[in-house]
Amino acid sequence: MKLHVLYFARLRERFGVAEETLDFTGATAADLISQLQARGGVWAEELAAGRAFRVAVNQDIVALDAAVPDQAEVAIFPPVTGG
Amino acid sequence: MKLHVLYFARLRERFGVAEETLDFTGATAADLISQLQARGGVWAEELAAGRAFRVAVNQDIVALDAAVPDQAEVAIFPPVTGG
Amino acid sequence: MKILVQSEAFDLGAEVAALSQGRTDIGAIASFVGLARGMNDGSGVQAMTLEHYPGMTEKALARLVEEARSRWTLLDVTVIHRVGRLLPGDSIVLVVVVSRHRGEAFAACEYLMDALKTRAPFWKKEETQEGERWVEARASDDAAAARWIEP
Amino acid sequence: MKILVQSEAFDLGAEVAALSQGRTDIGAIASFVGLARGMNDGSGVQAMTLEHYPGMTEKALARLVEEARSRWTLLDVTVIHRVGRLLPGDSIVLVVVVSRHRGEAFAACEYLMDALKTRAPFWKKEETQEGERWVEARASDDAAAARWIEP
Repeated sequence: MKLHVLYFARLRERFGVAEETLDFTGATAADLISQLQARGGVWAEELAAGRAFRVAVNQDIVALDAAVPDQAEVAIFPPVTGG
Repeated sequence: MKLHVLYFARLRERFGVAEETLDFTGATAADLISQLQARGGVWAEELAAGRAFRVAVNQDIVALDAAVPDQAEVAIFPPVTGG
Repeated sequence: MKILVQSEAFDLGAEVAALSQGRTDIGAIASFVGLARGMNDGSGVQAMTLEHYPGMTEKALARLVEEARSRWTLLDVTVIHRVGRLLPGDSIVLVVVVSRHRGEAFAACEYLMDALKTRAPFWKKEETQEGERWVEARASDDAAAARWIEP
Repeated sequence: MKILVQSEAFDLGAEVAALSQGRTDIGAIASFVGLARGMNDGSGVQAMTLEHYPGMTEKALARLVEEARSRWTLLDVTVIHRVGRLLPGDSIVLVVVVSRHRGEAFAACEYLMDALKTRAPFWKKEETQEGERWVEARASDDAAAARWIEP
């Protein structure tokens, strides 16, 4: 299935990508993170276990075991620091 | 000794007096309250034990056992309700 | 520190600007405005009159602000309380606290309102359809103020 | 309920007036303004840029306001958060809560700020003498937000 993936703030800068559409064969947010980690380099580094990042699926922050539906908008970003 | 005594809000209206200068032979705020209660009528009623009123000596709220110095400004008033 | 007791209305925006303009060390501005309501304890209120104890009032408010400044690291505080006759919708009291961090500004602002409600010599008299009545002190205000008493 | 994400400055006095004018049921207005400071974590900050997640931001803020309204009896709420480049002294965020009684207004205003700090998708990047840096999330903000989680 296809996902639209967005990156924000420090992760957007580190990855050098603001958004992309990708093919996804997994089921959960954790599966997507694994797929991105497999790219190696900054991807493996920033998304390693224990690193602080957040995942939103269709604009709701979710836990890593959340299901990711086809055509979902998934965002990956650092802990928020507004206000 | 002489005291300058002020009354506020409901007590001012009930007593029909805003301020007075009086001779005082007691020592504490409780003594002054007793002296005023002895006037009878609304004084005895409003200053009876168990009625809610506050006493300030020289513009600080005090407990009834506080000393009242000569020439003090003493104020007697209901619990406050501003803000 | 600015403490005023006045019959005139105040301007929240102007008071906040006066505290914060030209400074770059303030991270948080917490403010509170209390208003006269048109309904209280089930009766329509046409107007209210605020009486105070001139001389003691300013002194009592200054003491409350000093207490707040000794509890929290604050950059500045403004307290304005109106007296005289007010109509429903009119503002009664303003407290503005500026500090580096929000926790301190919120705590000090709420502390000042709770303390003011129980320890500053103001009294409200309401004009209702049934006549005039002095507002009674509320147990909830005593309870709110008691929260801040350190064990 | 008014929720805005904008680059322009806001006017606290005008926002409070918009919430309260013509009403006589409001007893309490609690407000908070967060400002950009010229010093953070020991470094001079010349400017900051606020990034956000368009689409999710408004949705996340609306959810926080709905949570506040389900916890407390509120009459109205305004939240405005700025994005883009800001200078020290500039305002970043505004929360105004109006209610009948002050306890609810204070609690909801502080709740909204604590929730916004940890759950709304905004990120700050600071320009300092040593270069640019993304602001790290603070454990103190997580702790502040956790206070509101009911057991």
